[in-house]
Amino acid sequence: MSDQRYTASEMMTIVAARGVTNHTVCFVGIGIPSAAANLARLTHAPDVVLIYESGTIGAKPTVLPLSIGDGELAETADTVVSVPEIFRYWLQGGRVDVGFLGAAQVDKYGRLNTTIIGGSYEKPKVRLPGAGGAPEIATSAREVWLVLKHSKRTLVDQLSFVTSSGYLDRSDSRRARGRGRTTLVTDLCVMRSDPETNELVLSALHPHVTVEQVREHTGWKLRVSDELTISDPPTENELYVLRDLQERTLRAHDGEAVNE
Amino acid sequence: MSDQRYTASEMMTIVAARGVTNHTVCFVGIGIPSAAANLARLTHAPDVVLIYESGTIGAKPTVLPLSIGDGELAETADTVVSVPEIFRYWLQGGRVDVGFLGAAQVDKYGRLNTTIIGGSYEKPKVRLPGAGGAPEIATSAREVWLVLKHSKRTLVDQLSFVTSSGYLDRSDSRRARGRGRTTLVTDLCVMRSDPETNELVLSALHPHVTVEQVREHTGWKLRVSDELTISDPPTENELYVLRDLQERTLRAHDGEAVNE
Amino acid sequence: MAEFCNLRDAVSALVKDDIMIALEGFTHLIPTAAGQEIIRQRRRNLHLVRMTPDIVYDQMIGMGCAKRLTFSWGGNPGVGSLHRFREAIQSGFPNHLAIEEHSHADMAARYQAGASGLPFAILRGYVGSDLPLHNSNIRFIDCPFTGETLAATPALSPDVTIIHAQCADQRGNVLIHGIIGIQKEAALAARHVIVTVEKIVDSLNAPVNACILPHWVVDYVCEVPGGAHPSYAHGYYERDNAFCKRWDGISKDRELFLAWMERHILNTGDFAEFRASLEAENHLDLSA
Amino acid sequence: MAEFCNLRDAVSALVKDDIMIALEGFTHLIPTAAGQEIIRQRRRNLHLVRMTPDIVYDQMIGMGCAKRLTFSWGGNPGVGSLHRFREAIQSGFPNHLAIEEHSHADMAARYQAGASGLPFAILRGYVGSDLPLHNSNIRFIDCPFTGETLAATPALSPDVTIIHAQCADQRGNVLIHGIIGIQKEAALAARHVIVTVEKIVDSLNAPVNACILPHWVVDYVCEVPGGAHPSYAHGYYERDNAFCKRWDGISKDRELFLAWMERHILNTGDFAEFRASLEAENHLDLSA
Repeated sequence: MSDQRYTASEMMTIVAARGVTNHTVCFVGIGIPSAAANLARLTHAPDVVLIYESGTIGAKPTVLPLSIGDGELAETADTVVSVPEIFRYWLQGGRVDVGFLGAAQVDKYGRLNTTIIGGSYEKPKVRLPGAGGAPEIATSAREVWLVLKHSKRTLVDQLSFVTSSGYLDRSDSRRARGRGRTTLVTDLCVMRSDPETNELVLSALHPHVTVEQVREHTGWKLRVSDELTISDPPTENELYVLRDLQERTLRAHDGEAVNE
Repeated sequence: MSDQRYTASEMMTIVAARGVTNHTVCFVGIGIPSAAANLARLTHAPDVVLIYESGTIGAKPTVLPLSIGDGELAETADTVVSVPEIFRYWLQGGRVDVGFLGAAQVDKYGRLNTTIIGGSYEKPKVRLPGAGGAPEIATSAREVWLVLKHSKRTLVDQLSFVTSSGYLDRSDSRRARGRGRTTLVTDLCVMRSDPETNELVLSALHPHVTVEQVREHTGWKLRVSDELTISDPPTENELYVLRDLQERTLRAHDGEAVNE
Repeated sequence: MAEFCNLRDAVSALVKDDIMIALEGFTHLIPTAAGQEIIRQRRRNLHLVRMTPDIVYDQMIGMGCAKRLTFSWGGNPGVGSLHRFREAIQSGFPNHLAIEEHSHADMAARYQAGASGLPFAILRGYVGSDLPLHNSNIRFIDCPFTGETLAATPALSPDVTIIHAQCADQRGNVLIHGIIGIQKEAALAARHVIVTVEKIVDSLNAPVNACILPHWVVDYVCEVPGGAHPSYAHGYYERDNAFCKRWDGISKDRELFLAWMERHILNTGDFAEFRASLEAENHLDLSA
Repeated sequence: MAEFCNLRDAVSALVKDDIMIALEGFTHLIPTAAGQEIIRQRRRNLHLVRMTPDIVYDQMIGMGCAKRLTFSWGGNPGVGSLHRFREAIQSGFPNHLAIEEHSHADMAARYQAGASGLPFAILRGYVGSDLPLHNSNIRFIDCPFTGETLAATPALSPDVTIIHAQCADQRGNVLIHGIIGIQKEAALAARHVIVTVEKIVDSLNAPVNACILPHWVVDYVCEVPGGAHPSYAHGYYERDNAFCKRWDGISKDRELFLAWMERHILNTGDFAEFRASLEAENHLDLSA
């Protein structure tokens, strides 16, 4: 990437933020998803509703939370409900427009692995944290947005384990709710799922990134959209607001580190 | 009844109140059950926990509520939860010792009818309010106490409709929770269910009442306990506290009537 | 997104003939004003849903708004029977009223299932009861772990739910407190939601875990002070027990009922006029 | 009926080897002091249950208290992996740890079923996931009304649940506020309940619809100020993010971990001594 004004990681967060439409309801995972959703809230989508699985509805944190249940989320929320309520009435109830997630591995259908890497389920090489809220976010949110760093280790042909899917591919008789459209934002590009095949298709490159570069870092044989576009670089305002948010966050959490 | 110190209705309420043990958890219906439970709380059972189906837990009303959801109940409760929560976590959760109910009709097993009198379900002669909370109180409370005025129209051989039962008499395979012991308090006597047959057996007469009188006003062939006793007449304190409560209640609710 | 408007416009926008509609409130915060506005707009063939139908449903049934009633306890709390409800079932006046009857625990579970996006709910219910014999919406299901048989009932998802609450803020976030009943679940189970409130305030000043409906699950917020009368609004006014008793007399007689409804509801333009009309009658009664 | 006592006595009365025990808290109000007391009392073969096992479960697992873990997400929030948890699963150190893994929505539903006296819960869960292949406690059931297939999971009913709350009154009524998580359900699902609190107060002064555990569902109330450290207690103290980061280093190495646990937990008598021991170490570090 030759434009030195911003990092690839900033571009990833900013492009993900742009996907957040004002007035939508987002169920937000911690980390980059949370940064992107809050960046959207602080720029073009002031009325986005952020829900964290700790039960905070309408959270408007001034600094990014380190955990899904930071006090900052409760203090700035419109209301705080119990964990069973957030999953039943709000997520499963069909009130979430966008589920905003990260993962250790994703495959070409946007299925997620957050369980193990290598070995068997019983004796894994690396044990990951597990499912959390993702298996049900994948089915109950109208759309899924995934944000993760692009590499052959993260965008893989074969997941070590399918933790979260949402696709009704096991049995025709099961008429449960299926997964909506998926968008994957990485530090190189944007992929959108084909509504027919559910396959993630390269739909937009970040500035100065080539299709070849993306292919090189993708674990599966990548399809490229006929209408491939190039995303706009970050605006001054996007960069300013994101950096300001991240600095505020660092200051707040480092402040505590100094006390320790 | 020859003792003019008290009415039969007062005796009924007082005997029902005596059945309430301190520290037990009572799920209370409106009317005489509520009067009895609160009389117990104001006399020998100060730590009884009263739950009303409106969601009030630990209500300590200073006047008797006219409805299951009077503001007085909320204001004096330890906490007020939602209606689904009261039925799921508190009643069905198995936390209720005694369900305290009234009914239009009761049969010799203590099953209740609050649905119709006469005619068919589709075209009843008299339509009653319906089930309310009783079908599940009958199964989930450890014991059921029924309070109603004694007559052949209320203690019947054949219910017009079985609204609430709780007995696992339909199918052996169903291993759902069954009904606990039943006590029926009327203005003539006390009946307790036989743990073997579930049949209500005359176990105590109010003072000056004869077995014959009870039989005369009971719609089924009445069994009499071998250990039939006679209940103690109301003490001065019981009568004083009950009348005081009822006067306070009348004053409070009449006060509003005057404003209208 | 919540819109603010008057109750007439909200009802006229969402309450159409033939829909399934729940006006919920558990002895507290009963949306009486909204029910009366539906009567004024002469809606017909409604499938009325409510755990505890009381005076306002008696009025709607008696005025012929309902073709069907799903409920668990119908009465005038602290007073006795609902005469219009009884007459509709016993004699089909003013029209045949189909009924679907559940227990409270079941109705609460059905609203929860609706709010939870589930097709059904389970409960330990109806053991030995005749109700399942008359209601095909009460079925039984076996636990896949223990083999126990439990009652199963379908989710309730009204086309419209109307509730009354203490207040809403300028964005339309709604606060309910005191006896909160089934209102949150009834609202979340519905496709559309109208909330009447005592007051629109600058800030709810709500405790962090209060019962709140966020503005984005509400279609219309209408300020209708006193809109729960004769029930009460915790923190605003008490229940009008005397009116509840008077209703017994008014509703017992068909003609008296119809005349009363004509005078106080059909001939008034909104809830404020209804209250004034009642007041005027009371003064006449007192001076007579 | 709630009894007041110190944490040592409460744990010793209720926490026995081989039981199923849940120490719940969802990033907020985590009952760390109670978990450390269990380590001090050298309990073994526990079936640990928690939606979000974090540092205190890492400590319990690393010290060999657990034979089984039922969970939905195991990590050090905001930091990364739990090294003792990982090593137990990956290498069986200090002992083999059987795991039973669900999703958050499922675990929450399991606690709700436990609190509700139901044998199982249903949810729209696990569509297309491999988890049901490895967990016979995730099954599927058909809706008796729509025919839809839904996930079913068995109720969770721990022998003992321990939670940490802000305060209790003189009777033992407990108030939880802020992020209330799954604590109420976990407590109501259990046969026995221990609550550690920041403070015992004269009156809870709780809002009418607050999250309250009445004294009669609680076995023991123990005042343990700071007992949720390094997590936070809304209204009392913030989370110690620096400690959470430090834990990554301490727990990465078996020997370092064991030495740290020996020094700060096994060699201290209670939570106050543990905190003092940590403080002393910090001062040494700072002056070094």
